[in-house]
Amino acid sequence: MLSDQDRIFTNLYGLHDWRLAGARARGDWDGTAAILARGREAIVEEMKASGLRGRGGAGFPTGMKWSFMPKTVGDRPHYLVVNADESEPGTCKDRDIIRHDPHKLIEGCLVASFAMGANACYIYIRGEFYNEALHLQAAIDEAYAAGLIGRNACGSGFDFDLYLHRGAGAYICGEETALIESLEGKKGMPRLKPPFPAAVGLYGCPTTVNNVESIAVAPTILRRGAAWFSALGRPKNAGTKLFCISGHVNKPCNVEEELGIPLRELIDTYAGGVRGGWDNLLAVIPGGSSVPVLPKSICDTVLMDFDSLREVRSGLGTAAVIVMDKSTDIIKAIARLSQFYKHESCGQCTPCREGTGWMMRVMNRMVEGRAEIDEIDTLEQVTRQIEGHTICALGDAAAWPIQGLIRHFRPVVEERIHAYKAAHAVRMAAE
Amino acid sequence: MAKVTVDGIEVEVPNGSNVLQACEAAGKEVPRFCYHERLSVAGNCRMCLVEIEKAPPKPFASCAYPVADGMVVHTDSEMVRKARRGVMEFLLINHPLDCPICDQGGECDLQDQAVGYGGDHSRYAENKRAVKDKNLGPLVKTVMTRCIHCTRCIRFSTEIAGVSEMGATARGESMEVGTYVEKALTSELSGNLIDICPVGALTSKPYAFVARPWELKKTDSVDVLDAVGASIRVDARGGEVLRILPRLNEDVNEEWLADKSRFAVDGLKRRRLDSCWVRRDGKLAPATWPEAFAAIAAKLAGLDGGRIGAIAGDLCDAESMAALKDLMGALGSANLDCRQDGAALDASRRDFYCFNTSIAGIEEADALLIVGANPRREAPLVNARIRKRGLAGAFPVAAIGTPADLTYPVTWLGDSPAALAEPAVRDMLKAAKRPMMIVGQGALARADGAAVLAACWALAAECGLLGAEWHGFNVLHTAASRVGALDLGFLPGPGGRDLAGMMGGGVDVLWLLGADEFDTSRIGADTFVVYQGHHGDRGAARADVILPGAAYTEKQGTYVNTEGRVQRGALAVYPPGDAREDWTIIRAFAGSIGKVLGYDDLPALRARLEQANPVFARPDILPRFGCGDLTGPAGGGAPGSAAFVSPVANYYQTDPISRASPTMAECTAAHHPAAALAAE
Amino acid sequence: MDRAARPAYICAMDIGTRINTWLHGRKIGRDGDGNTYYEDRRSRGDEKPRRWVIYAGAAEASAVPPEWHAWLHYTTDAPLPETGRRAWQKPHHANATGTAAGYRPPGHDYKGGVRAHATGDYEAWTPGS
Amino acid sequence: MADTTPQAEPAHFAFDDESNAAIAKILARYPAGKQASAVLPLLDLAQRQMGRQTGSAWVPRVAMDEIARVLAMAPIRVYEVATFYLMFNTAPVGKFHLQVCTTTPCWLRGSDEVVAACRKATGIAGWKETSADGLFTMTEVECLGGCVNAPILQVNDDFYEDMDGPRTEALLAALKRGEVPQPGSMSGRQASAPEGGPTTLTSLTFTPAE
Repeated sequence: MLSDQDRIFTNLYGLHDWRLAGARARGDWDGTAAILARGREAIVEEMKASGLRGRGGAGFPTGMKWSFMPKTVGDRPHYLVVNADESEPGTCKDRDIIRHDPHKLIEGCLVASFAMGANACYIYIRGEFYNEALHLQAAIDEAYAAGLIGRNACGSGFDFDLYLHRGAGAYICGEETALIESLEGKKGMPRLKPPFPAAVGLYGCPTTVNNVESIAVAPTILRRGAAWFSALGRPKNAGTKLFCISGHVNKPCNVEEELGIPLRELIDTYAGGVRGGWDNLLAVIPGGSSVPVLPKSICDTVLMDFDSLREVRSGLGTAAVIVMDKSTDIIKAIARLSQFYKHESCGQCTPCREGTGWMMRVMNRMVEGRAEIDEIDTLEQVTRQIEGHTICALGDAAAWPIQGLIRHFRPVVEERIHAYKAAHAVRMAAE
Repeated sequence: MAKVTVDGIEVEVPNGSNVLQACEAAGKEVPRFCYHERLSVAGNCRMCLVEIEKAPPKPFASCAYPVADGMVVHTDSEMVRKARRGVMEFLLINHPLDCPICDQGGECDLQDQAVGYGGDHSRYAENKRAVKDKNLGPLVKTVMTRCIHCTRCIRFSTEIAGVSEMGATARGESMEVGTYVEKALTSELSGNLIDICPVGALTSKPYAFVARPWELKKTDSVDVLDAVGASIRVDARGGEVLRILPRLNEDVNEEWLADKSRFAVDGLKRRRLDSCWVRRDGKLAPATWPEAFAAIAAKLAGLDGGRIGAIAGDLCDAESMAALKDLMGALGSANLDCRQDGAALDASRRDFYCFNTSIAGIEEADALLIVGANPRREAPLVNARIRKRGLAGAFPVAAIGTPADLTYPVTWLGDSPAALAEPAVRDMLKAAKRPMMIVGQGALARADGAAVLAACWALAAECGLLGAEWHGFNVLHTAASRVGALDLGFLPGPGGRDLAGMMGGGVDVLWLLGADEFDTSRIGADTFVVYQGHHGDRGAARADVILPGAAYTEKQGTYVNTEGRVQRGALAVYPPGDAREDWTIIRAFAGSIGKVLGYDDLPALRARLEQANPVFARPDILPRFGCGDLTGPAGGGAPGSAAFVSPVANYYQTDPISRASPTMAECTAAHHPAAALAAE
Repeated sequence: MDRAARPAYICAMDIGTRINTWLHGRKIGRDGDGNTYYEDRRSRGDEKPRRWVIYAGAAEASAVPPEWHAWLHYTTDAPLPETGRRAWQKPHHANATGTAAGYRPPGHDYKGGVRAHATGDYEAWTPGS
Repeated sequence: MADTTPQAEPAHFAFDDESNAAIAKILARYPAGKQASAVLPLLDLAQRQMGRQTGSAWVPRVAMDEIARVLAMAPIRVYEVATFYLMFNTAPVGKFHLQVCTTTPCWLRGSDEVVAACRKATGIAGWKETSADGLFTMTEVECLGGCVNAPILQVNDDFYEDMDGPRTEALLAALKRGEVPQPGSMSGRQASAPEGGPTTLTSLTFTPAE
């Protein structure tokens, strides 16, 4: 179990003051100027050495992402955009950072922007987080007033402006290029890549989009050193991570733990165990709705990190653990996710726009069992036709939960179909 | 240049091209819906997927993927075929299978590509989506259930037409393409939406359920409803012209066509002159050709040539004008005019009255001054070129005239000739390397027109518009026949009268060759008027003898567009009833009164045209030239102070054909309610 | 040309069919026009018994009336009764196209009369309109 | 979808002083010439102003046209944005906009009961409908991002967490009485900490620097 001293988000539950004074007491804004004094290169190298992988779902090394930005600022300004459009079902970690530890994020924005030569940073927060946005804005105002950001931030000679931009209810805006489009005042429709945002991003300028958690941990990593951070977790899966444990557990909660913690330990230690005991576990979605579901047999042993979950053909995603006990109608749980993706598809490209609706309708029939056995294969093929054929990853995200369902729970689906047929055969005979 | 191997064929394409272009260069067909060469890349249909070696093992949208040197592309691998089949299945699940009642049937990208790349059956068992149709005005019909959301129409209206009126509202499966608020599209290029729509979502409203593409006889021709001379294809069935489509011509219209040129086609079937008429006892009575000729001959008998005049209209072909000029010459008359609007055009040198920069040349210019023109209404395709150049950046446009929305940013410097003296004008033009000026008929068709023309030329000479390699002085015409007529010298000869001089009894016999655009009440009450033309319009109403001629789709005519480009129209259908090709009428009449014109067939007449002006020897080719001689046109007086007014008040009704067209009348009612009311 | 005028028996295929019919056929019935219908006499295992028709007159597939057409194409097991027809059911005729009985528009060379003037594709101008 | 019912659509919309002050602040956030970025904040502002003025927080088309004018955008671009994002109501809503999350994490924890309780207390049958008294509009929303506190009922801007049937009914009854209960967890737990108090971060104490 991770010791409290190694936890980065020390005010995760909001037990302490979230304002500047409280944040300073917890060590934030301590020696920020000194960190900046190390220079751009050194900060990026330190981040690379820490082994921090992006906390938004894809797990791309953060330091490397920062290094993609042009080394010198040309006639186009650089931008950092922080993705606080936390909408992945099961995920609610950024919300706690924003409302309880906003200064960690603000300090991270300053450090990261400095490391990328960006004099302006936008935090794109999802519109539903209205009260959270108020907290964050108040914290930004405090930081401006204290001279921590703004002109000559922290006395470093670096000018830095931080702006908050509220979204308005679109999951797709969590995709980095859709987020940029949305920030530019357009519909949140993902852009074609290449060009990547590091070349052509916000307002056509070099831009890096990072998750809230990735940015918020940066100052602590730089203060305590890459060695400290990389010593936590497992090789290539370094550091601590906020886990969101929801669903059929006795005590759903957010908790910060080392990467690589066994799933069972995570649930049992922090979330009070599965409702009705471990043996009552049916399945777990280990990383937010976009990753395939895992049956109990895999959950027994799997470790919670990027590579271990990839090995079992799922993913860490946002580390949002959705637990389902044996009372769950697994088909309905996945069908509800299909509805989610159908609702959130931006409608730009064909496979996702048409495919998500198709999958939802077939899934809704499968919930009842009103389908044919070979439709399971058709459904599987449809998911393959979407996966990898779309502009952004939402198509893949919509396909994977269903693939996971068919991979691990095909007998359940078949049984449902047989049951429906049996019930209706009787009725037909009776008529 | 980048070397790319497509299915084993090595091609070199410029850096910055996309993979799809490389595939085209290799002669490989890549199916696509959203990609269009002239629009921005959307990459949303996902049909153009190809496999790229040494890239992640998934298909890539070739339209959006830049080429790299040494790239190896497969357009026909198993993965690609499967991916395309998958995308096609998705496109079809919510597409109605109503091809039998769809006007796009037979020329539908979705149909063709479904056959070429789709599967053989659908696995989709759910209900299909239905979308409410939108009303986009009298030209474009919508069946939005068929929409595949390629967004070509949105990009066209935003980028090419310059009117941001189309959009996609809502999201995901519920995304709908339309205008959100019900309104008619305000673009003069809206008909092109029909062409670029790859499915039957946007089709032609007037042409709805009229014909199938395979029933039509296609004839390549030239448009005459404005002076741009767009390349068109005339689609006819039997004796009826059913529709007109643009034809690719990079130098003139690219692949677009203005709405009037496309939709005025139903005017060709109404108010047609299909037999001769002779006025007897104050009333027009049907007559035979010999009777009509006899009536004219009787009037001409013994008349002095100076008492005879001829006016050529705006839609005339060069052949008929040459024949008429020769007839007048044979009759001893020098009273000729083609300038119905009285424009002060100086025909002494060709570059005084042509669009010398050329339409394609607009893209090379780097500053533009518009004087007394509204290109959006007078020549929508020229306007589209200007907008295209503007989008490329660094292209200041200033204008003198009545401020209007030209779809690109314009600095309005004033509305009268006085603004030519504004320092801002000189500053802008002098700062540019290749500045150009467009002088419209609104600046020339006025009492001080000659002075304005001279002042514009002087300004051009002063500001470096007239270089040895670059000719930036341009006259924008509104009449398709005008430049041809000027090239032929259809102007008052020595001692001849011009149009004004022929009015009010200036001549005793006046031959109107399709001339309808002047006030016929100015003709003297005793003047004997011969009207030769194809539509019963103002001229026919005043005529004493009517000779039925052929419209532009019914004859082989030569037209010279505003650039001075000589183009040949073709006969798509025969003229109705007793109507004949115009030059043959004049030739026959000359024969009937014993005058010899010197040609009996079209080649001989065309040889005569070449003899009159060598430019007629080179159809379709427009040599670019600089300006060798800075001497300006003859001026005369100082420009007045009246504001410039565009000659085209209502874009949709400018000539006998469009005035006869019910579709154009509907457009007038939709866009110019006042004009429509006045017409009734 | 009138097909009915052609002597049926000179057709070689018809002779072969008649021999085959004599050897294997079992007569099922005859329609109102005299066309005779046959089925295989012996069973052909799992396959459906072949059914065929000997035309009274020239071989003209459209001469088979709907009642027998259904049977001939295995839509029904037995031919439909030709009696009890509804009032709106017209008597069956073979397709007459290409025969003297075929439709010819007025003005056709074989029909005589005057061909309707092709009008309506344009509207002429008249003074005062 | 497109047009709203004509009687609901106001003839005119103008930003009031409060909104105009906010617009000036918002526009300052974006680089010169990129004022289109402000379209989301301005739509939100217009919706809040409508809520203030009429009690129904929605964006009529005239407001979209006004925003297009202020930001020098084509109106269709504003319509596109307003219809794309779920939080903009293009039709009038009740005073309390009940946004029930029914996505899987909330559904696992009993969002069906919350929905049933909402229906019972308000008499609303379907989604996007407004109750007869005009107080409530009920909308099904996707994940609200508070999954460890599921199920969540968002009322206007506030999240009410750890809901169940009886708590929902009590909440709606309070709203009807004109009270606005304190948002947050209805079970009384500390934010996202486990029920019964935090099990981590308990060994830390912080004292303000000075």
